[in-house]
Amino acid sequence: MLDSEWAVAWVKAAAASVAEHKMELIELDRVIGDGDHGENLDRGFQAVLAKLETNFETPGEVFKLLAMTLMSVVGGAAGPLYGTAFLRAATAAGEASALNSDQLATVLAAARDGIVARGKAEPGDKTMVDAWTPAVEAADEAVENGLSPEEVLTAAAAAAEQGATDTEPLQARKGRASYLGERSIGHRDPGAQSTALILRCAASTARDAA
Amino acid sequence: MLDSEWAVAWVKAAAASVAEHKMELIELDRVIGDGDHGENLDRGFQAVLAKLETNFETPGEVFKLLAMTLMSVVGGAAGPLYGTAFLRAATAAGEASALNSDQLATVLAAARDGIVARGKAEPGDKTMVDAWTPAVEAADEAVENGLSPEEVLTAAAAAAEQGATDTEPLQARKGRASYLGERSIGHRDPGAQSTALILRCAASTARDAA
Amino acid sequence: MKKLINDPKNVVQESVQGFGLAHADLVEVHPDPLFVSRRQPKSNKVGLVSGGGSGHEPLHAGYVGFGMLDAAVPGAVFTSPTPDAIIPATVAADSGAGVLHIVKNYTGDLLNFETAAEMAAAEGIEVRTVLVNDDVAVEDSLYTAGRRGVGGTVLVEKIAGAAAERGDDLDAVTAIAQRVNDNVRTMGVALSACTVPHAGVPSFDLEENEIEIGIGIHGEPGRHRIAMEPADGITARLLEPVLEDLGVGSGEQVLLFVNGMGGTPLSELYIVYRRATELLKERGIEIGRSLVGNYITALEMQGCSISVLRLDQELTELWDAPVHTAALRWGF
Amino acid sequence: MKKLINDPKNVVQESVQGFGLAHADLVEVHPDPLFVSRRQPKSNKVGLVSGGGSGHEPLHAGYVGFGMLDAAVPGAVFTSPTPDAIIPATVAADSGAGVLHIVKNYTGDLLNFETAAEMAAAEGIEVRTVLVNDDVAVEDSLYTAGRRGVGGTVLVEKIAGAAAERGDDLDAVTAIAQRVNDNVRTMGVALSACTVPHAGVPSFDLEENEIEIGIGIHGEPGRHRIAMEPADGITARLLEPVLEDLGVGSGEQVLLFVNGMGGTPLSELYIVYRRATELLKERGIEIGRSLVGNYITALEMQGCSISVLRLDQELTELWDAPVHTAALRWGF
Ligand SMILES: Nc1ncnc2c1ncn2[C@@H]1O[C@H](COP(=O)(O)OP(=O)(O)O)[C@@H](O)[C@H]1O
Ligand SMILES: Nc1ncnc2c1ncn2[C@@H]1O[C@H](COP(=O)(O)OP(=O)(O)O)[C@@H](O)[C@H]1O
Ligand SMILES: [Mg+2]
Ligand SMILES: [Mg+2]
Ligand SMILES: [Mg+2]
Ligand SMILES: [Mg+2]
Repeated sequence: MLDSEWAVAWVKAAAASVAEHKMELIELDRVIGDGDHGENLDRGFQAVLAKLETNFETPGEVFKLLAMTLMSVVGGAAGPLYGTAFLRAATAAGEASALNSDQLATVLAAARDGIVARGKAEPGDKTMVDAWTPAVEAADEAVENGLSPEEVLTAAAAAAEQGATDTEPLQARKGRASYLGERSIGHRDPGAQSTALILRCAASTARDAA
Repeated sequence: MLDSEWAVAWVKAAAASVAEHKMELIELDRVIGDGDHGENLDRGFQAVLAKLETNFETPGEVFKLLAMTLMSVVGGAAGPLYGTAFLRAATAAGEASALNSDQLATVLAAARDGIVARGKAEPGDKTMVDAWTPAVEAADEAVENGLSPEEVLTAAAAAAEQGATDTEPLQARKGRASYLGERSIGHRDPGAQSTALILRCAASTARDAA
Repeated sequence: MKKLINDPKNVVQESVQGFGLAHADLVEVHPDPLFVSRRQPKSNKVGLVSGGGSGHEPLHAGYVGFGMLDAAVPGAVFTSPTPDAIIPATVAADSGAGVLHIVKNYTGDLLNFETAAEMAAAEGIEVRTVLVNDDVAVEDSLYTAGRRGVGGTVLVEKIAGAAAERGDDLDAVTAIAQRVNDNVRTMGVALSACTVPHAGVPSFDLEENEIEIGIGIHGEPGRHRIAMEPADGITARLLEPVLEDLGVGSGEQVLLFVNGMGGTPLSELYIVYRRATELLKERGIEIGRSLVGNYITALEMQGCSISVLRLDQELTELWDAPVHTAALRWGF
Repeated sequence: MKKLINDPKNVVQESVQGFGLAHADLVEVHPDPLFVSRRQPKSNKVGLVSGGGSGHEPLHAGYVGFGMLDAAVPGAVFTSPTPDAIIPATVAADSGAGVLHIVKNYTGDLLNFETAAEMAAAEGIEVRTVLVNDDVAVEDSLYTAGRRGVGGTVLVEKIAGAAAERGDDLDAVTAIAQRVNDNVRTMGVALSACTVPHAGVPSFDLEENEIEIGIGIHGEPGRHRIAMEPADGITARLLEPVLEDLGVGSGEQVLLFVNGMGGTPLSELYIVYRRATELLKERGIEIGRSLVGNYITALEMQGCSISVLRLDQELTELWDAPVHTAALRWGF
């Protein structure tokens, strides 16, 4: 059940995964950016971990804590973008004590829309939007096919991973990598990669909670 | 004959030799000093070459030009030391139109004394004095044995070369190398080495002029 | 890459603390969230706040003081600061006449300052923003995040600071800052990369004989890579696109700013400056003012940038106006 | 090692020319023999002349101006200048009250300034010499050339300059300069070596994990080599021998000077400064004044030095006195 317990488990898993892949994210960002993405995100998730003691009633509350903490600790482009995403997700989740498949798809779409509203990137600009957009589309399709919440998340995570891989041939048109022009081609976008990591943890903890 | 023509030939040969061994002198100075000895001396001798057009009556006049030019172009420790050496040599050579063996030994001793007066180094301090001192001693001995000027210079040059080699095991107590303390042991002193080069050219041009 | 640091995590905190101790007459350091404010704030003066990732020292904290900034917000190294630090800095800088945010045009800085401005406005502080985007190495088009803010930032902060100090209102200070930005262009070169403390490896790889033209100040790679060449040639490569883009011509007066990236000796900056004066002379452009030194850096990167600001009488007067900060000081 | 230079032979000429162009209000550059003199010399003021090898910028030309030097004589890189340049600089600095030569204690500087002083005296100029030898890394004994002149030089030039500016006579200025030298000690560290332009290879070799303690400012190797350690530890290693040797104790006031070697970011110097203030506090020593930045460098060497000057009221006042040079400026 995608309740507040799941949300807490997910955040913990995501924090562990970001920590584990920190150097990989740094390296991706070093090549086409400024090499801080892994460090910043790790600092953000560690700060969230330190605040997870509270009792949460709803997943929305967890998303909100995540949003506010990332916003105030991460910095850079990714901080406000993930901050806005999870704030919108929190709003979309509302008072629901657990998310069903439909609600889940709405939450994912709200998160993606928040990133787009904030960063004004379009699909194909080689940003985290290129992981979020296929994730949202896959989630919608899974819902139409009547799949369970954990199946919806699993589909979304797989699509995000594919989306991250698919940023490699793209030329960046937003964010720091855009300064590189054609030289950004051939490298994976770090924000798309971290998105894939985070959604993968959402899916695996959802399956555990099912 | 050690006349002004020889002196000019010697300065030219010394300039060529310093240019040829510039990097070697730089490297010696880099290890126990600041790496400029070759560059500075080369700059000095090139400046002397540019002034060699004049007609000289005596070797003393050539020594004086050499002294004044090195003094004002070389800089560092070596500039004033070589400058003083050749100024004293010029004074010792006086008005003689050519140097005999006796005069030659006096000139060499005057040069060495000038360096000692200026730099206050003693034999064994790992400086150019350790090349000049054996050179002067060998010259004196050669004179006692009644050798010709070119033989005197050949003996002096050989002794200077040996003296330069013999600086290797010494610990520096004067000049920049002294800051290294025991770490100066095992490296040849650049000023002693350049002294050997210069005296070697004095000898070879003397033999040519004989 | 060896660094005079302790734990990479504490680099910014410790450095800013040291800065505060060394310049306690000028600034106050607020540790958490971290920002630096002017020791003696004036009342009813437009407040100037800038900030951004650390690693560009003396920018920005070095410019807090009389005639320049009222507060600076240092983020982690090369990482823009977060709204929770920008907001109290904005509050500290406000003395009733509103606050100008001077923001270098990077997505991260933009987004974080934007959020902070919204929230400060909600607290009743009037906030304006000027985006500095002077880097001609980046094409300003739909296909990029727009030009970066680099060397021109120092000039915007100095001149807008002088306007605020003489009593201009928020609209006027904003307009002056915008005018400086509109009239300044910059281009940089890197001879070596820099190493972010927590990354531990250089931000890009340059061969022994390569240099990177059109570099930013975050160790991002630049516009293109060329074989190393003499300083005179490099100077022309930087200056010419700057002059083209600025459209400055014969008879005009400019401020020439040769900036070191942190790891280049001052003596080399003067070699570049010398050649730049020749090139400007050839074009009949007059150097009214100049600045040479390490004013906006990228850690220990070797290289420099050249900025040219078109001067008019007012900008010149504001440039000359007294300033008393850790890194820029005259008239005191 | 890439450098922003043209022909290595012209590095000093071009750099000093650029310096002269950028600071034409302060200095005049005399190209051959090369020296830099103060634009508006006073009359009947003791003249201050310093000089030495280039590569330590802003030292010495950056300190020519009101309240500091009257002339500076830059030699080739790391090579002391020759008498034929020191003599006209001495003549230019003389306004009838005599000239003080401020000489860093290196055999080359000593010998060349000595010769020049003799010859200037022969031209009727009264010349005194103060030897700066503040480097505690070198044992001052019969077995060395004596302690080197390093960071303390900047402080001697500033304070003696202020004494000359207030009208002290040659004896008094000499005594003040000597007093500063007697009360200042310095120790440095290198994290990397530097490369002399014409040599093209680093002046010594350091492993990726080694640092050199007790370094001079010419790329000479230092006192000993240790494994890299955190900034706090390095700070203690530099500061403690300085304090021991100076014999400064609880209740005394000092000037704390953290100097960058040229290639170290300013932010790192402040990390060192921060730790140094803690260590001084532990010993009850009060920091009366401070200076942090790149003031006497060794090209692009990474590292720093810490100098401590024991202050008294007069030295503090002279430190605070107005100065207007390219690299040090206040009160203007
Ligand atoms: N305008 C944007 N819209 C969406 N995502 C963006 C935008 N700009 C940057 N990003 C994302 O942010 C990531 C970089 O984050 P990070 O390294 O933390 O920030 P910074 O570039 O400020 O150092 C990029 O990989 C990209 O996915
Ligand atoms: N006091 C001294 N007496 C004699 N020779 C000296 C003395 N000090 C230095 N030297 C000589 O000068 C040489 C270094 O010359 P150079 O590199 O030109 O000067 P610097 O040390 O100023 O860079 C040393 O190798 C040594 O032979
Ligand atoms: Mg980044
Ligand atoms: Mg040398
Ligand atoms: Mg960043
Ligand atoms: Mg030298």
